[in-house]
Amino acid sequence: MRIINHIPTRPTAVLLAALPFVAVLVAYAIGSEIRLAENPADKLLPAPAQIGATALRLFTEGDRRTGEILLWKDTWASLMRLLFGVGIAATVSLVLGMAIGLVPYVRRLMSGFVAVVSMVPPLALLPILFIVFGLGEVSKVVLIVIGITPIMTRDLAQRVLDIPKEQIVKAQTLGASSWVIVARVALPQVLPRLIANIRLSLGSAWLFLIAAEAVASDVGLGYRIFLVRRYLAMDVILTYVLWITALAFVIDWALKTISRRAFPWLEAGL
Amino acid sequence: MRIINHIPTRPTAVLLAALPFVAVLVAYAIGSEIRLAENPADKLLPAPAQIGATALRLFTEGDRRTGEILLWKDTWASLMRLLFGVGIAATVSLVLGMAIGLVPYVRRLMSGFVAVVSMVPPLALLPILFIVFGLGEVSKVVLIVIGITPIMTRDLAQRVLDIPKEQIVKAQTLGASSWVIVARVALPQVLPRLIANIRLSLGSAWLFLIAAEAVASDVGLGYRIFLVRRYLAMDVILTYVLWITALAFVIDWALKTISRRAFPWLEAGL
Amino acid sequence: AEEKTEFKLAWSIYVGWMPWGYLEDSGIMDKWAEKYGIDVEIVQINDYVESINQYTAGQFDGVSATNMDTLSIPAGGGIDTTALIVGDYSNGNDAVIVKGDGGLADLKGKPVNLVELSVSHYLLARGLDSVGLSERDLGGVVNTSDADMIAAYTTDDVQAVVTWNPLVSEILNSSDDARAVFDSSQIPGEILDLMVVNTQTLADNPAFGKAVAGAWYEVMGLMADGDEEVLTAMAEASGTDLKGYKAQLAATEMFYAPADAVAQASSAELPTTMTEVAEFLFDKGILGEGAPSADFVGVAYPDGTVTGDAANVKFRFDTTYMQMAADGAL
Amino acid sequence: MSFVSVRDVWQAYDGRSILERVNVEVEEGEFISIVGASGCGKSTFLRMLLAEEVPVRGAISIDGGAPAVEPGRERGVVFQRYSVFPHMTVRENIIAAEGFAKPSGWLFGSARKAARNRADAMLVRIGLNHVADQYPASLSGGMQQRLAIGQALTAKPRVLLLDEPFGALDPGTRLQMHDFLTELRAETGMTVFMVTHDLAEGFKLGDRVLVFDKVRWDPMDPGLHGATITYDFDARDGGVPFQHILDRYPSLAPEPVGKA
Amino acid sequence: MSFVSVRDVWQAYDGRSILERVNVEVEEGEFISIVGASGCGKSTFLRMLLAEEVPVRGAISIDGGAPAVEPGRERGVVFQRYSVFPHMTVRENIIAAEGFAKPSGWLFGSARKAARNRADAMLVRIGLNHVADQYPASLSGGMQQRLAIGQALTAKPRVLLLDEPFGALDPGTRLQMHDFLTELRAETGMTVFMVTHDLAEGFKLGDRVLVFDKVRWDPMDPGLHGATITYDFDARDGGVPFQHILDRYPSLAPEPVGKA
Ligand SMILES: Nc1ncnc2c1ncn2[C@@H]1O[C@H](COP(=O)(O)OP(=O)(O)OP(=O)(O)O)[C@@H](O)[C@H]1O
Ligand SMILES: Nc1ncnc2c1ncn2[C@@H]1O[C@H](COP(=O)(O)OP(=O)(O)OP(=O)(O)O)[C@@H](O)[C@H]1O
Ligand SMILES: [Mg+2]
Ligand SMILES: [Mg+2]
Repeated sequence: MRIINHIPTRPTAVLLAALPFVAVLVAYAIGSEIRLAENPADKLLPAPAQIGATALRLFTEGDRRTGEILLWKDTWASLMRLLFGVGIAATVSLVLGMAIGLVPYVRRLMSGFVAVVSMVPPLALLPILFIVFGLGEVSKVVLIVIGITPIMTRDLAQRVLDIPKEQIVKAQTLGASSWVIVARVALPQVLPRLIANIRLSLGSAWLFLIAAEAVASDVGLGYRIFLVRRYLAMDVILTYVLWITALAFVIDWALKTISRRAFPWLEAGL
Repeated sequence: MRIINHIPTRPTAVLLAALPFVAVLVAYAIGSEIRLAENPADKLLPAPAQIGATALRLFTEGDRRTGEILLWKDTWASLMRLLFGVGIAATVSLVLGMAIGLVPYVRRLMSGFVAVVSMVPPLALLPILFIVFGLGEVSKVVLIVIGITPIMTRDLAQRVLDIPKEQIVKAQTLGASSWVIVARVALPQVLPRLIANIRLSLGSAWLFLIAAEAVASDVGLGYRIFLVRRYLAMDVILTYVLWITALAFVIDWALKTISRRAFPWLEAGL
Repeated sequence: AEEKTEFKLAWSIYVGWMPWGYLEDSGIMDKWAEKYGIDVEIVQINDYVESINQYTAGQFDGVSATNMDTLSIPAGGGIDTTALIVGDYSNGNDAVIVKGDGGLADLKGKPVNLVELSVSHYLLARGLDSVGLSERDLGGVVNTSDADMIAAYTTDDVQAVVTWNPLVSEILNSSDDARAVFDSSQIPGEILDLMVVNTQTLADNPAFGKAVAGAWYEVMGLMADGDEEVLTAMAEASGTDLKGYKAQLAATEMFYAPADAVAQASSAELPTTMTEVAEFLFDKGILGEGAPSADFVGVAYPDGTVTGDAANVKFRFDTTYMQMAADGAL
Repeated sequence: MSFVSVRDVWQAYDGRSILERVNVEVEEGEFISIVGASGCGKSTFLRMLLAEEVPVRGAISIDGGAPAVEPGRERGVVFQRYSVFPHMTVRENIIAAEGFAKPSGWLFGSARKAARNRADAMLVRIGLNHVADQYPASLSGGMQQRLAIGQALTAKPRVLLLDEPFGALDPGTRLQMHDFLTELRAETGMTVFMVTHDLAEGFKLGDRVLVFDKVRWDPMDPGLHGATITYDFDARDGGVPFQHILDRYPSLAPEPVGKA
Repeated sequence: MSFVSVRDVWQAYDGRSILERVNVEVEEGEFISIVGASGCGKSTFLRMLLAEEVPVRGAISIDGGAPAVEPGRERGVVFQRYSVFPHMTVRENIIAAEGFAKPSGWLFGSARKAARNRADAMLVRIGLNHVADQYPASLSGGMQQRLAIGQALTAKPRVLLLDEPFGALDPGTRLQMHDFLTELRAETGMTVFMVTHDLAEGFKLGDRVLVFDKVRWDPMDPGLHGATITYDFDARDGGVPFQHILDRYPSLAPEPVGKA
């Protein structure tokens, strides 16, 4: 029988799905064991038990000086920046994308520019961002916005252009003004794509967030990782990495669920 | 007449397309003028003429010590890293994506794992990467690979799954083995998507490249930007940024063209 | 004993460490290594912290680092480390810079931008001490990457920064209202720039120590003579010109003569400094979870005295090889 | 003065003529079928009737009005596909035909309630009341086209334009749609233009059948000349060719003579 | 022993029965039309004939062989859509039917040349020689289905399975396809199973027409029981119902009696 026709049974499938995670864990445990056997004070690959203890401490114990639990403070700060950055990027790209997709004048004006701008490496522009937006929260949010907006805009504009011409004409024959076509024909059909776009961009958004926090900050997940790197506290770094992964996963899942719930017509079919 | 029905004439269209670029240039020139009027030694926004002079020097004048033109050396080094990183990522994600899409056992084994791994922020893992892969070229390439492979793999696997089941069954009724289905049914249909994926991932790849070069390197576009950032030599930084933008644009355009040429069937239609 | 013939040193860009790059480029290192029948590779790493991390993880046999970072990262991480060469101490290279008028005492309630947990942080703590303040009295410290310090300084949010050269001279030169209110010349000998190597490796391979020391002091000789070609090469490698580099050197107390370095390593103040550094590190939680107290890591000095935990000596000042250079025995 | 008047209309894309010298006069309430070879310009002609495009020469006017420059409520349209809005339920699609004309695009309060009632009545009429809350994608092709027609009629257009409305349906459904359209027309007395590939359909439904074809033909360059209306059959008389072509199309005569 | 023998076949998904006790014997060269309500399991039955799925109970064998576990060259298939490979030209699609069976998936040298000639002959036969170098997307639906059939025949299957092969075509094309299929069958004498929605089509083309329906019906839970073959018409006799049901389906009788 062809390998593509072999289908695992339910229990096998569950086992298979767990396997790579177990393998990574075991590989890590062994690597850690070897290094710790050589140098018990080794910081690079702390024992899983130690990571567990550190994670517990980070999640529950307050800072020595202030009594605040840093991890939650960091999480809150980073999520806020992410929320604003992605929120603004989504809004801007939605407006721009719709305008480019629907209005020929705007299309001529912006589409070439957006295509070029989407190729600029945003990290290299950080110094200019700082000067223009200051060192505070604004510049971090702006870095995220600048980093992800152009690509989202391009994609959304394309999606608007993909709406069948027939629908736009039909709307006009029903007396729809440009604004009504935007609000009632294009927008609802592009929104699911916007969410898909946000899901795609979140990876880059995290990247820019971490980069921005590494440059100038006093709180945030990226800040903490870069700070503790200074004394190679890999137990803290790994806890934070796993935590960020979990957050990213939950956000992705939530967006997927929202999209499914909010746009039932996408799944309608004979 | 509705705004969406106004279509610019050809000359207007060209003018419109140029407008934003001109606007940015003018805005920069004014900003630069103002800052330089205040402080002639200001480095943040060098006069356009100075950027031009710097660019000319960077592109043509050799290093005093070695006689080599650093910009070309940097470009070559960075492009090689990019090429290897993206090349490896493309190969790995193609193989993995096809396996996940076609072989149920592999799908069970890897799809959950890849979904989780694609959420890990790769920048946070930099220290570990450097230790495992050393500080040479390998770790830079690996960062790019780790950064972009999971998302590409997910997308390619989805594309393979999107190939109508009918085609796979039909191939089997023509006597195709699993291998033949891979090579002659799935691969040719996924290749265009692979190129689209590479185009999408190149932005992140540049990001990771610049980040990796900033940590450990002695040549490369990202390294040079990092080096002169300390002195706020914006004329050099801007030249490099524009150069990277141009390179990215050309690569993107080349990939688009290759895709159009290589897959004529994609554009076939009634 | 594990003898080997290939060694790797890591260094990062900083005034006092530029000779390491020159050693590699000029072939002087190869020459000395050949003399002792070994091979030494000197690798530049842009990110200073990363270079120490890599050394700590065992990727390198030695790394250029300050006394403070050596204590916190490799020594704190259980890697027994020896200061093979004491290259210089910062004598004004690190500074607290404020915008406009006002002194150190006026920092009260203001935010300060610096690379947290670095020698800048230590310098700030020492400075605040001197005027009876502590970090708590500030409006907070904001971790700011050294690469972006200059850009950061030009923004309105920033009122004070602590940083090192070339950034210090860059900021002081480019902005009229920038004033250094405290610098490392006021705490001479506390911020030492070292080449530290793995103690075990050094013990097993004395040739390694000899070759590195020999090569280093050959270049020191050239620099002491003001060899313009050498200095220009270093200047360009650090991204500045000869004039700029000389200005930075002026704020650096280079130990061109090995005897001076030996004297610094053997000085009576060193144990006091190291104790203070250890306390600073402990206070910031940098010594890690396993550190029950500030003297958890022992530091050994050339005369055999130890500060901190004598049972856990992980950081040693060893003048053997510098002394050999001083004696012309290499 | 006839209801719809097409006078000496030319259309060209990128310098290539597609339609040439098209003239036709249509009375109110007539059902005009349009047939012709694939690519001859039937849809182009419909797009001009719709005012989606303006002809390069000549003019089209409805009821003596000025030529329109863009589509509006007086011209309804149903295409072969994509004529309904996939993100609205069946009922919302009908209500949209009233709401879209409002500045906000929405109806509120009692206006909405009234529109909803009218929509439900329309749904009964087009036989879709049982699927009022479903999305178009879950309807069959025939139901979607019925919805599209119902939606177009809700806007009460003066002319209804159909571009191969049944081209994607299978034959049984197609016959049902013919009956449906015939009934609707009997009720409303609407002026209809319908493009079709199916001659039989054209004759069955239409009062007149217009045939588009090229009169001039350059063997060296088949794309050089455009098509025009070459026949105008009276389908009410069982398809006997219309004998008064010159009366109606003075432009085809050597000496053009106007006729209002 | 008949050529294709389906014995007491059951199929269920997620515990819900779709097909129950399906029995049918087919002689070599027969053309079997399969009709039934939408969703009653016609495609499921075809998938089992194809060995794309194995029944939960019972067995299907061809020419007395062991039941197959996966599709292979002895069973050809044409679906309503997606039956040809969009990335290959028309000619390559035909050649693929020979090349795919090779270990590498490709034919080389003289074997390729020979296959190319045979492919061109097949293209003439299915009337697609003039578009040999085009991609399927640029063909009309009918041409695509002809290509799909030609491709399936090139592999010389023992049984040809068609799942609503003409479902997406318009009526004129459909009639042409009927003639095409009838001709091809006369030439090859192939055993064919064809699922169709169109009763007339089933009777026109088939030697026998199998009707799938539910015999048991639970009003509380319409999805509880599966369908089976409820009628087996002999379409050669002009559609007179086949009278010997019990002879052929012993499982429907109170006392099962085998018949080879
Ligand atoms: N916007 C356009 N730009 C350039 N050429 C066009 C455009 N629209 C249509 N054409 C060309 O005009 C000709 C007529 O097109 P049209 O769609 O009107 O034909 P049709 O009679 O409706 O054909 P079919 O029966 O296939 O629908 C075609 O050759 C087509 O390629
Ligand atoms: N793989 C599957 N898993 C679960 N249910 C299935 C699967 N395949 C088919 N079904 C269900 O089995 C039933 C029969 O499906 P099948 O496609 O065989 O019907 P059909 O007679 O071909 O219908 P149609 O005329 O619409 O093509 C349907 O209710 C369908 O939802
Ligand atoms: Mg048309
Ligand atoms: Mg079916």
